[in-house]
Amino acid sequence: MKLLKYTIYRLLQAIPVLIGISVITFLLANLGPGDPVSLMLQGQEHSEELVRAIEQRYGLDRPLHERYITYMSGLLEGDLGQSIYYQRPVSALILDRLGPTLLLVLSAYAFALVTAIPLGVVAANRRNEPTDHASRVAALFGVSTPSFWIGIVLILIFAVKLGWLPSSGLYYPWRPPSSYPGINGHLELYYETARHLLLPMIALGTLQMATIMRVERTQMIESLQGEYVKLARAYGVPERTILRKHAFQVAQLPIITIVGANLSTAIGGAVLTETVFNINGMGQLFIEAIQQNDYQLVMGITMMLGFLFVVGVIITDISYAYVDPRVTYGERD
Amino acid sequence: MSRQMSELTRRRLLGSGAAVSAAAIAGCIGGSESDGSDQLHFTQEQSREENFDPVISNDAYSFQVIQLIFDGLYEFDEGLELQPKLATGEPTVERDGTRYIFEIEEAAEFHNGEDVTAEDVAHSFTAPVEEETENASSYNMIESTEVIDDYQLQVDLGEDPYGPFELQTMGVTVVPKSYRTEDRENFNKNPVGAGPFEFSELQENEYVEIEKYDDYWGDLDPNIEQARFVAHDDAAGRISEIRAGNTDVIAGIPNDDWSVLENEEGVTLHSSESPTYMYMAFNCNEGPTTNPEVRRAIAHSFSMSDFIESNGENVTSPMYSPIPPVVNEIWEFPEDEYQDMLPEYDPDQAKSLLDEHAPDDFTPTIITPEGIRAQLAERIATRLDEIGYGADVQVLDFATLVDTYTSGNADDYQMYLLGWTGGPDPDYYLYPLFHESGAGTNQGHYYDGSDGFHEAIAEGRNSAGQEERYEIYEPVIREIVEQLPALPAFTQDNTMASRNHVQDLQAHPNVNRNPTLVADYTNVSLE
Amino acid sequence: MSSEPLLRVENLKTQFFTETGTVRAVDGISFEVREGEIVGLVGESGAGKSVASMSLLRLVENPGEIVAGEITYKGETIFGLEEGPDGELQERDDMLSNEEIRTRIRGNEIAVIFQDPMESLNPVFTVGGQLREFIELNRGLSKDEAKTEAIDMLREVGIPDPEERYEEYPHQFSGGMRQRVLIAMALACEPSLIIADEPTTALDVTVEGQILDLVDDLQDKYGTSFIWVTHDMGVVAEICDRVNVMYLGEIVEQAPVDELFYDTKHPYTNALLNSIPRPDRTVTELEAIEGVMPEAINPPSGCRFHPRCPDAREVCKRVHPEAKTVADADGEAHRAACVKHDAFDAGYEDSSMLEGAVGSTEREPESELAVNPAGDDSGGEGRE
Amino acid sequence: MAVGESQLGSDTESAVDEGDVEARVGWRYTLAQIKQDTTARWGLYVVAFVITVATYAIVDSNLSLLTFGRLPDYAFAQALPIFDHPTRIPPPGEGTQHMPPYFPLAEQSWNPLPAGGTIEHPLGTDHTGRDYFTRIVYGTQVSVFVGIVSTFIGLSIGTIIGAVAGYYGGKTDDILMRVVEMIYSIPPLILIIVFTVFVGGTSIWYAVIGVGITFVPIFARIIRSRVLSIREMDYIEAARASGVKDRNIIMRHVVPNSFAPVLVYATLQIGVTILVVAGLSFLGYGAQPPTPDWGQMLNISHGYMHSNLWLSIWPGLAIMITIMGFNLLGDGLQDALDPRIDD
Repeated sequence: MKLLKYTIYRLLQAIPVLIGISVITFLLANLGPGDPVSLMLQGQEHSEELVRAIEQRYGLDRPLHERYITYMSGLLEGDLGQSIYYQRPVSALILDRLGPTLLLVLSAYAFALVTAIPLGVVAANRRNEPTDHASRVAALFGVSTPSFWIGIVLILIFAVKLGWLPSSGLYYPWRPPSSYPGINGHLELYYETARHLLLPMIALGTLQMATIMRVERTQMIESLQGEYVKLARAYGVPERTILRKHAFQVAQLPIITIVGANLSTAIGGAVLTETVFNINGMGQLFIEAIQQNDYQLVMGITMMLGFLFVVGVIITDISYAYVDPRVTYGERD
Repeated sequence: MSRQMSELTRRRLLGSGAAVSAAAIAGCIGGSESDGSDQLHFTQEQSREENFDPVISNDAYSFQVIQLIFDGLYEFDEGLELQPKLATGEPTVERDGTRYIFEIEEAAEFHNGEDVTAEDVAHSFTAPVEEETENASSYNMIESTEVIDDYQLQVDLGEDPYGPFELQTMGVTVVPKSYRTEDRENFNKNPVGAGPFEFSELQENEYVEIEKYDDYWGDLDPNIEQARFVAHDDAAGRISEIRAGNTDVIAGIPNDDWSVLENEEGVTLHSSESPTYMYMAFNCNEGPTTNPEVRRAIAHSFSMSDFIESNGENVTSPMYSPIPPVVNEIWEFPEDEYQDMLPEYDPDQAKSLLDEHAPDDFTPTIITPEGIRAQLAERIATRLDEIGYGADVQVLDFATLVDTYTSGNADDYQMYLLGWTGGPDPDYYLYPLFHESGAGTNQGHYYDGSDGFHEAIAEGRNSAGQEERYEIYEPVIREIVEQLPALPAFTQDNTMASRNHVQDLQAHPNVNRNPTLVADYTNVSLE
Repeated sequence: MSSEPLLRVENLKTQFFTETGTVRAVDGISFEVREGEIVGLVGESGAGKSVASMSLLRLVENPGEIVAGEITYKGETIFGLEEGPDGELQERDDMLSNEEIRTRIRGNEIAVIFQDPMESLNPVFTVGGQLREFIELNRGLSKDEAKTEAIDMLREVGIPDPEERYEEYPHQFSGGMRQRVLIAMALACEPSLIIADEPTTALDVTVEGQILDLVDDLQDKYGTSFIWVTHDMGVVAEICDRVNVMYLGEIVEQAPVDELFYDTKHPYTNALLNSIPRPDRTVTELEAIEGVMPEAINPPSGCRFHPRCPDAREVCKRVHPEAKTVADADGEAHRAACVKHDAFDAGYEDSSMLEGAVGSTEREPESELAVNPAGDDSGGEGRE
Repeated sequence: MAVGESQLGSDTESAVDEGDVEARVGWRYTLAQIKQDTTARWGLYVVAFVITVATYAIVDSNLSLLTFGRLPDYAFAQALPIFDHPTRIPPPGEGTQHMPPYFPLAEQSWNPLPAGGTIEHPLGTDHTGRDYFTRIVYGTQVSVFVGIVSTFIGLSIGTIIGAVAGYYGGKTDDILMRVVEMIYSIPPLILIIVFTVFVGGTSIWYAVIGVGITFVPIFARIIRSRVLSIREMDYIEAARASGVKDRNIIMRHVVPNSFAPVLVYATLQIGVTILVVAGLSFLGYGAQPPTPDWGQMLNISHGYMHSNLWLSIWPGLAIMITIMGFNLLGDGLQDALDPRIDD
């Protein structure tokens, strides 16, 4: 109950932020020089009347604030407008493309967490030993290397040279297996999904992994120096338990914050990863929308990504509150 | 059927210069070589707009699917000439080329079991105009149609004949009228045609699947049971896919990757010249380039043939007039003469011409999309630089380029590099790109021409008979080559690469007809 | 003494090997703890009290190391070295292994109460859970038994509604309450010796009083021995039976508590005593100890206290005094390490007075900011 | 608390006192710390090297930074003197008298598949025959410039917002921090692309500003939290009581006191900026050709990844090393300035 109340409270708090995002994107999209109508009509003879007619159809002839109000009232009904380029509702387009992006981002995070946390713990525990140095160097490479470049190199090695993994695309595990040729049953589908996901996941997850690893290591070092660890040692708790339980749990708190805060970096990175791996997600949709000057779609995507970020932050906040008993719902900044 | 080419296919050529990638379709389909499935995986070079109603559709990549599901009244053969398909033979031409009477195959039927009738063909001709689709301009020369009986159709043009009618317009793709008009939206996403394949599944922006239609009315019996179309906008990504064996066929091979694939085991390359026209147009509206001597000087300043050899040898061919060589095979304009007329690489000549006719600090602005044309622009800039001038190359993204190149403003550009693809008729290259009506929309050179230049282009359009039109067009082309409102650059080839287990695949000059899975002259199969 | 003491420490040396040099945090101290008594370990921050007490559990953190000495607890060797065949010092065979120390000594034989009740409890686990874990571990009880025991113990240390509070988290407890939890933790493991490392420093005075009373009562009841580490002479007076005064890693005075207070033998102890407020003196008479305690990494020559000592003479710069018995108090030795006593015979009387800042009334304003690498209290900081 | 205790009992917190922090802020102290820390020292070397190369590129090309992004590429094709082409190979057909001021593009080198490793072209040439080594070197200029300038933009705006929000508190704080949160909620890459495409157009300047804006929230937050803690300090109270203007208090006392964490973050942020701009250019929205920007070079070389892999490897390595330098330096600074976490 408390949790529900807190969630609602946080969601309400997010409303002004979302409105702000809509204002920012609306202004950016409408103040710019790119004119969606002339782009649409490119290559056709366009009379003034035709331009007018189209402007009218999309409400482009009305003053900015009116258009904004219309847009926002539509938004309240879940209507993000109509994509000019695709001639489809923006919300439908986004729904189509949300899945792959979420799958990609979540798996990248899973990869990052699963690898970074043990590595960070080991590095902290073996501080200044070779293991520690090696993992720190690896983390340094991780935070310094562009994800798309990692992607290119991975494709060349694992897809082109070795032929082990596919170079692009994605299988969607939520589809019936029959929609893919040669796939019999869910197990095979999941296997194929995993094969397709592996390289983009690593490309996107490396930065997160390196970031998390660095934080994990620092936090573990700090946590291992904590008084409560001294106490546990003094009471004969085995080192292993201290590492895995006493020191570990406290050190995870900042990780949760990092995961939340880096979400927007990860979503941005997804744009690049989707491009390199030809994954048909929100990032690709965004690039198309930008290239076609489809401002309705751009706005919709930006709002959606902003919303996703806010939701992600709320989820991390809630998990923070769950893990850290000191946080009382609603009081944390 | 290639009506979509004149207008929006152009988008392909312009757009192909845009950033790393636009839309893309997920799913290289894994392990096709090993799974032994009888499905052909075809990776298209750009995303489809997912319009499969030929009346509406005007992108080449949706049409690559459409052409397999539908039959045309006539269809292009490998030499880009129309051959009867649903028509029984050549049309009867009456009224000085303004009336055509077609006879339709009685055996033909759509996948829903209905017969292909004159009514359907009439609808296919008139619907684009009636419904104001983006293909309307390809059929607006048709004034009326009259269904004589179920299998005879009369098509009346206006007062004037329409030159390209016989070479292009009558290659219309035939749709079932009643089924289509019942629910146009459904038809667009779930089309029914009379072709050798039927539509089986669409995942929008992802893949389209088609299946062999067992009860096809014609003689053709495709070896391919199923085909799936996916798109991958990024060329390097497509090459990765074919090299990794994740797909059976890819289209669109960049020049450098051609050599890579040549050395790749298990991959076969296919290429065909296509009716494309890449050119560098000069601003004849404002600035120094209004002077033909300046234009010639620039043409003298670099060697186009060297450029093609070094940067596009595998996937382009030289051209010497606005008429692509593959089109010229039908028309036989004196290409050799044009080639001689075009300024040769001669830096001294270029320099002296520029010294005489251009301002001292002449540094023209060249606007270009990314890719090989940007490379050409950079080459020209370098060469101009070597003779004491220079050029400001601006590689623009598609949207900006489109906004810029029609302004006619000397501050925006002196030259722009673009391309155009059309059909087997000179009209497609001359009318939109050189007629004054296209100024500010399709072209930005604003070339005035000699007396009668524009009239001739219009007259050529509204004349019937290839010989008569040849006489009209020849001086026009000659003037373009002489005065150089646009310098012909090269023609782009349609290229494909397939894994070796794909047999009998060949590239078609018309991008819409790739892949031709089954035709009189070929039948693709998987081993 | 007549019987073997509970704990005997002889010549214990613990050093920290840092990049800037070796810090002799504990430099040869000896003392013992007998059953049922409370032994004080007193000194300023950085004197080495905490390192010394942690050494008893072999819990010196890196880069610290016990380098010499012998620690015997109930006849077992917690630490001891012997000369190996190659002349190198090596651990004695009868020295308990790390595993033995952990399972047999820590918690169930010697328990610890730390200084900072705020930090000592793990913020993400319930108080009860932590208590139960330690009880389970050290007394071999089942989960349920341990829980019952934990709740009983919470009640014992005066925490109201122990059943409910068992489920609460440390941040829901006040400082005093948390300290009670730590005491409960120590007692619940039923050890023979509890090391209380400045357990009341972080508390305010009234709470401090309550806690001291509580410990007094519980000590009577359970008969547990205590090593009480503190810098507060007031606390010492209230609770300790015998006192060891430490200065820069050395024990400078060792005596029963009354003896120490009424017959102080070392100028440093004197200074410590002078710095506590007493009802019989006015505040103006309070004397702070002059100067800053030097760093243990580079201790002064001779008597380590001489730069701050009001009684220092020239000889103090040269002669380093080992603690010697200077008086006898009811059979207990009163030991001190100051050459002014006759037992040293170092020529103190003939030595000239020292010139310089020492003894002047000037105070260095930043004395508290002195960075002290031995990190007596701040061992957890791990500054290197 | 007993007075005696305040004398004797120095607890852990007093060690990290305000005076202490100030002692840790000065440049000399910082440099001394860097010299001691191996990590920081290496970071400093790399950064110094990269900046030297970038400066050299600026000086050498005699180009005003203001024309950024609009430079004809052959200006960048000019090789560094040591690698200059000794003899000019005349184009086929004709030798011209005019000696160009620019690096001549020999016909052989038009081949986009150079073997690389010749004296003239240590890394070969790119798809238009430009010396790749030269372009990598000049790319340093763009990356370092973009990294530093946009971080500076973010830092300046962020400092002002953070300082004002933290100092005044209340509604001002609320509103400013909400705005910051809005910016923060849009993924940076998305925001920058929307900004450059809709507002600016494809020029590196807009990318620089766009990147700067997206980093405002980070700095605003750091500064604000610093200000919140400093605001209550006695000397600030004193300054306020004696009638010093708010602006002066913020600029003279509050902001300088936030130096340490901001310096660390700014250094690390330069690395992030370079990463973001590389991504932006890779997508085609950052530096435009022919500007030799590493991300933009990767965009182009991506098309040649099958025919010439090395074209993709070099810019990637350059990006990696540069960012690594800033990261090492930032880490080192953190060690030096923040005593809490030490490695």
